[in-house]
Amino acid sequence: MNTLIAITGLGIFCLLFEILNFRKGIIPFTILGLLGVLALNFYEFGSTESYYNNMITVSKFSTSFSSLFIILTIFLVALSHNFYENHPTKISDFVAIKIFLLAGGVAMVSFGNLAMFFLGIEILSIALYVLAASERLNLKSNEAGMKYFLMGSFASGIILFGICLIYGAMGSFDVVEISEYSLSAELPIWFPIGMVLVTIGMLFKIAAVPFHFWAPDVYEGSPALTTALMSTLAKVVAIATLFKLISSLNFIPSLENQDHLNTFENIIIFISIASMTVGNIMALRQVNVKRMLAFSGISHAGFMLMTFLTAATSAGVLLYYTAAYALAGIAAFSVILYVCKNQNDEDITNFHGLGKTNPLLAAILTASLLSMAGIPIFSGFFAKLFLFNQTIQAGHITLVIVAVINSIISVGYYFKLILAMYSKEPNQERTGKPFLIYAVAIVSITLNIALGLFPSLVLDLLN
Amino acid sequence: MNVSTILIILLIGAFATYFSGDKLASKVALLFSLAALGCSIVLLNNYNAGENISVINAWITQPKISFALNADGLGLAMVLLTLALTPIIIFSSFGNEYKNAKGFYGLILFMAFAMTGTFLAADGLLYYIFWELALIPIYFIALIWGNGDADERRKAVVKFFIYTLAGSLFMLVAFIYLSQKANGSFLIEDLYKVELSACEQFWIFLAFFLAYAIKIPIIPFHTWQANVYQKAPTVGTMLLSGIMLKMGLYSVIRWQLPIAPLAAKEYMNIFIALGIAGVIYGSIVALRQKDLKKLLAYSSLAHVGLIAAGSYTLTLDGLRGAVLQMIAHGFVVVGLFFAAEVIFRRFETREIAELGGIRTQSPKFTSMFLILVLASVALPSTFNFVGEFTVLYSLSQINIWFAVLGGTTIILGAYYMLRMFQHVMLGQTNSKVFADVTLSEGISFAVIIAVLLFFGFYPKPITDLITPSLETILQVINKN
Amino acid sequence: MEMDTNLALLLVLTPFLGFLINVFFGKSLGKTVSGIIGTVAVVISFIVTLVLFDQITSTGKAIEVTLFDWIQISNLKINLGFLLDQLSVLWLLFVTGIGSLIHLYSISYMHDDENMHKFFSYLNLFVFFMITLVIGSNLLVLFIGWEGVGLCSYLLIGFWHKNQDYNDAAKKAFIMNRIGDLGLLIGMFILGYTFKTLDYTELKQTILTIHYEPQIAWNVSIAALCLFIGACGKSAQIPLYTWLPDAMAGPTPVSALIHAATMVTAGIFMITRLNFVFDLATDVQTVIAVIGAITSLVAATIGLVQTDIKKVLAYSTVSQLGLMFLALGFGAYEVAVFHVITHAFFKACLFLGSGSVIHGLHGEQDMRKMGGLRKAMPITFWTMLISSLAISGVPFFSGFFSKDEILLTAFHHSIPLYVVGSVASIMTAFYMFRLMFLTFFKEFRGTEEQKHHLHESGSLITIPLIILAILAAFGGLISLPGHSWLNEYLAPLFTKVAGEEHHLGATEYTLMGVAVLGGLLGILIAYIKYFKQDNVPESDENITGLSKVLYNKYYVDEIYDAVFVQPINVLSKFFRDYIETGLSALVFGLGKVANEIAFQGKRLQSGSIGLYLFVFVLGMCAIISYIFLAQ
Amino acid sequence: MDNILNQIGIENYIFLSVVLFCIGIFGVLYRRNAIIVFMSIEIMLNAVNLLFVAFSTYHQDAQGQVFVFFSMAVAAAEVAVGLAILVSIFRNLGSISIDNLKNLKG
Repeated sequence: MNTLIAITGLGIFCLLFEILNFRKGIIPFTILGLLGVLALNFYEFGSTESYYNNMITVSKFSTSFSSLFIILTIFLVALSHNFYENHPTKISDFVAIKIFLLAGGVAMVSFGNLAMFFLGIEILSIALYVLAASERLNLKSNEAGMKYFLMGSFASGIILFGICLIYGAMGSFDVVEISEYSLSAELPIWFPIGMVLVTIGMLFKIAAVPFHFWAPDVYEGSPALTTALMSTLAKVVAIATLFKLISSLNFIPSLENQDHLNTFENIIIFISIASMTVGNIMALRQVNVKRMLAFSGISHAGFMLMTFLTAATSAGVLLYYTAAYALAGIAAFSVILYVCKNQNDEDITNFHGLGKTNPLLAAILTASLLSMAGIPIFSGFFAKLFLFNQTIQAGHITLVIVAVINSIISVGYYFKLILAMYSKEPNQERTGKPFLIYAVAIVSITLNIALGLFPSLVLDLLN
Repeated sequence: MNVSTILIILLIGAFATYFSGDKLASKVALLFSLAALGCSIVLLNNYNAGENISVINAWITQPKISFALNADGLGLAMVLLTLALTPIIIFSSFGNEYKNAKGFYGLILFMAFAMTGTFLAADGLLYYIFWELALIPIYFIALIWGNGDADERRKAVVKFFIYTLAGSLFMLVAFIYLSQKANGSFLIEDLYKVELSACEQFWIFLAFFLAYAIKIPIIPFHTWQANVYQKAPTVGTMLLSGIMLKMGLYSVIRWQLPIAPLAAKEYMNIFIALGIAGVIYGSIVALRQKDLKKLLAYSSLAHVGLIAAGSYTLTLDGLRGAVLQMIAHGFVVVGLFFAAEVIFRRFETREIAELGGIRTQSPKFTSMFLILVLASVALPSTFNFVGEFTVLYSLSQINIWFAVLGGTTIILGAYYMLRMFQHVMLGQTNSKVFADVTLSEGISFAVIIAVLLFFGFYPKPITDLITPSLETILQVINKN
Repeated sequence: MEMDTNLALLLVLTPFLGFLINVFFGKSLGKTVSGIIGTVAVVISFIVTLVLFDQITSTGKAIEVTLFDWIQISNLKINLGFLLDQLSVLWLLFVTGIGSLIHLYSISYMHDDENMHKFFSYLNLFVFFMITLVIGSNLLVLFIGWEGVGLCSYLLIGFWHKNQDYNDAAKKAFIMNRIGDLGLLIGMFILGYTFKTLDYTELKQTILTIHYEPQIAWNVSIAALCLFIGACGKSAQIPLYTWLPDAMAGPTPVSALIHAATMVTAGIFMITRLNFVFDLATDVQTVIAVIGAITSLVAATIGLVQTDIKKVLAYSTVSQLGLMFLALGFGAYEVAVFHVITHAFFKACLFLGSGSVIHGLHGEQDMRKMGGLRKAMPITFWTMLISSLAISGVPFFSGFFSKDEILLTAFHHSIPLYVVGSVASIMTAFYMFRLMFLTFFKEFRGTEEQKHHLHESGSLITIPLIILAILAAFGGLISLPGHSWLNEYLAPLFTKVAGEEHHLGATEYTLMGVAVLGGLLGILIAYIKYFKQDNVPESDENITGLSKVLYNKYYVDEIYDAVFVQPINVLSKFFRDYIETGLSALVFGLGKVANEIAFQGKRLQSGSIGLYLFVFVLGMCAIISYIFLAQ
Repeated sequence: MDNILNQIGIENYIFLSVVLFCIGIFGVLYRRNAIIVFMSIEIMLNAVNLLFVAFSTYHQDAQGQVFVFFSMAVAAAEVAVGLAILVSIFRNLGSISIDNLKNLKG
């Protein structure tokens, strides 16, 4: 709870700084502030209490996920320093928006009441609309913003309708109450319908097939930093929230009473298979790196969905997977930001010969790609391992085999980038070694590998 | 002191090499590889003295994954092979100039690290991790320092990587499935204990087989081999053919057979037949190769086919012969590829048609090359004969026709190797000048040849080293 | 015991030492020195052999030496050891003995060759392996030697390695031997898992004591057959004989030592060594006899028309070996051994003689360009004449006794084979004297320039000739009909009563007479054809009819090439160009398919919001209807 | 109050709002003018609001009505952002038809 308040406060401070004309200090201050918030969050860890008659409930789940969000935001803020250095007037707004977005995210994972949940989503989404369209004069950015906005608000409508039906069925927005009712014998049909609608809305947010179409376009159009934010923070928030929603509202058990469970499980299985397959195959032919990562993100969403099949036990796995994925993503994007700083697009040709000009960055990007591809010692591998382990325990071996085949396909496009970096001649000289970018890249990939070496650290948080 | 020391030395060595800069890199690498070799020999003594040099530490609690390195005779033999070949390989590369040498030699040591780990790992997942790790350095070595047309190379290397990865991922699934059965443990002894139904065993055996058949390679999964061997720098080819193939063969003995014995027994004949088909097919394809390295690639396809057939016999002789042959083949193939490299250094070509008439110019090189050729066709009194004889003998016990068909390697092998030798070395004096071997080249050859001849007459040390562990594995196989 | 070990090691290692010295220091030592070193090395082992021979004859006990375990196989242990008994020592005697002579001969013969030190190192290596082959205490040690001599013959046939034809000949020899070796290996395997040992003495024990099920008997026959295939490879029997004539590409001393006197007899040695095995496989023995007879006849017929002096000798060698196998086939091992020895004497002498001739003519080998050398090189002439008489079976020369023994044995077992053998030996007499007349009588048919240089070879060449000629003349004494020293000496080797002594009765004498007459007949024909009418064989193009077929060796090489070699090459090309590319295309194909799908998918991602939302709604409806309406 | 509900029956409210919602959806799907698409979305949201109110009366519970305020506020904010984006698009493109937004594809 305090975390949430602190974050919001921080956001307001950012705006104030602008007014006080104290731009220089914004980034360092925010980073420090966020570190403070992180500490606060750790302090809250383990305590499970609820505030404002259950508007917000703090639990292990929420705190651990929020700390992940905060860490990601720290990285993103750090990156924004030299991303916005061309138009410094906006920097406070963008940083502030990111902070508020974080607030929305934290609200989403720690909601105790569907109203809070809805508000969280909206805060997040609106912030994202703004960020997506933030390059006013760039048509691509506008188009991205527009697309995201239209489809996003459409999805919000669906979610809202779902919430409404749930309310209608239960007569309450309170998660605890709903979960209690939901176990009672006969439920109005509206409840499951509502749940399904909300789920669909969230599936849109995490860009799962067939609700994924917006992702590639928006990722490609929006400014690189925003893309980074979407593909790491936003995605993680959405998947975590959906997970919490489904598990905390006892949705699956409630369906069980009306023997709809298998059908719902089948839906999840189908969607996850579809997402990973479509994502991976579509990524094969992409030349724009951001677009490629968008599709890879879709496929990862498919992987993450596999945790829903064992919702009771797999919170830790989900946390681990998201952390691994997001950290790799941050590392990758920091390199992309560096490479494509002054390019008008993120075409793969920009990466030619990076291995010769900036061996370190090339190594980091390679590492993050290997992590996403699930090659050992990078945490991506362990994430997949634990995921498969869980899923096989639940007895979905065919799903795992499909997933395996998919991760083979994925190697195909991840290595396209690696090949470009190492086996092509550099077509431009790259100057300057922006400290923050290097720092972020190194730290995030180090964290990634550290997670790989000591998985238990994260894995056992939620068990 | 336990086996993890070797790994630490190699890992440190990899980084030290990288940071020592291009000038020193090769020397440092050689130094560390020798250090590792020395360390392993010391450990071998301790092991023979009955000291326990294995390691087991808990690593991940849920699922139970432990950092377990088990050094038994078999593992140590393979480790020794690796660590004996690595210095030779590094030393043999002194004749070449590599750009960005620090990365090159660093990767070599890292690969040695990974492969050593694979041979030592006693935990399914640790083993898998090392297995995959070994793939990355060779990928970059072949990609960056390889030769030939860049696009061709890219295609070949990526195919190789994805292909092998594809195989091993199914192995991963199999491991996870097994660990479920072994209530969450990946430790090898727990996996050995798992009771599986015939059907489960069949699928798990198949999953393993896919991984190993691609790595070894057994036909028809060998298509990556020849191209990668040709495109990779000779050092990479040596690492691949000398050691990495052996990872697959070793794994068959260590993991596949004991874990799925019923399936192994049930389908024995099929897999032996596959191996032998590889022998004949490889030999025949080798006959008409234009490129020296490709020819050697196919020859090694034939040899490993025989080794694989030997290990699938599930007899002590078969396994023992397979291991002996692995070691022998490791040395001889490294020697042969080095010979190819020596020729390439002087003539800038590996096209057999463009060679010939070298013998008159360089008697020393010719003699060494000839000895290696003869070793590879398993002339008695070379190490390879010991291995090949044992394997063929074990095959003859399963079914005499296996021995007859597998034995054709004696004839076909002689055919293509001598044909190659004739066209590469003999004939009218070559117009181009061929300087005889330099000292450093000579040393590499001499070491390899010495090993081959010594163990050719006195294989007892190795046999005594590996036999006990092979017997224990056989007990596991025949437990039910 | 210790003493024996040292002796054995000395025996084996001296030639090896000579080899090493010549390999590493030969060039610097200079030709003569390296030659002397090579020769001395062999002479030493010859002396050692004499010592051992004396020991054996006095004690009559075999000497067994075990060095160490070599290969461990679960149910049979193979150690590196030596067995010095009557047979091996006897073999050693002529291997090292003739070996020394030929080394001596080579010092002069090879003196003009730049790589003389290599030549001697190879020769020494050969002797080393040959000794190993002979004194090995089990089949696998024999196999070391067996393949080792093969290797040396490869090296020596291809000694003049600039000429790819010679290299081809060498390769051919090695590979054909390898085919035999595979047979030998398989034979070993079968023996191994039937009797759990490969050691001669143990094997003999087991076989004599073991109780026979049909299975074992069957195994033994198969094993015997496989071993015989091995023997065919080494001893150039049908169908694996074609490498021997080509092997004449090597320097003449090599032909004399390896391809006449010693290596090619390894097959006979092995079979004699394992007589107890072959005695159990009577049907295989029949096969051996038949093959031997056919080989001797075929080779002899080919020999009739050859014009290259060494080729003639080569085919005569093949045919003589055939006769030996004929004897082996009848289980008359001692007879075969006897012929091996005498044959070693006179054939070595003949080869060396021809070598001397070729030397005198600066490398001319075609008999049509020779003639009248009698005056120019008398010693060569006389020695070769003696040997020819010996090989033609003229009474009281060594060949007479040994060949006669064989024919007698054949007569006692099967008349047809006896006839074949006799015909072969008549032909032998004919072509040998054809060779003599063409080479040494009438006028010289070579160039003036050659005629000018004609001269007798140096003493280093003639001395060995003389010695060998003497042996060729009187070698027969070791096994005279009636009381044969050889048979008594070899008796302990054989399980059954050493070849039933032919009590010399009327039949025997008539047979002898027939044989002698046959020999003389052959000589007579040659005399009429090439002395009285002094025909000279036509030049290659206008050879016609049967003789053309013979001249081209029944086109066997061509047939083999068409039936075995070409198909394999075609297959190889096919695999390389189609199967390989096909397989890799298959693998790449998967990737291509995925790419194609991706390409289609990109079309779907058209960028129109309407479409996206449409799919969105569609998906939503699908899900809802699936969950709630599908019931 | 409740007798009205009783007379009409909650189902009818639900049907009504579902119908409205679908109208909204179809509007979003078929209209090409961005402004009208916005309006259709608004229709969807308001349909939901209607239903909220109906439910809250049905349950005799104020939460629903409170929620409506939330959603209205949010919707307003959303539309504000949307219009802003639309304006900048109009500046760059000179049209507000969403059919022109097809540069990002593939």
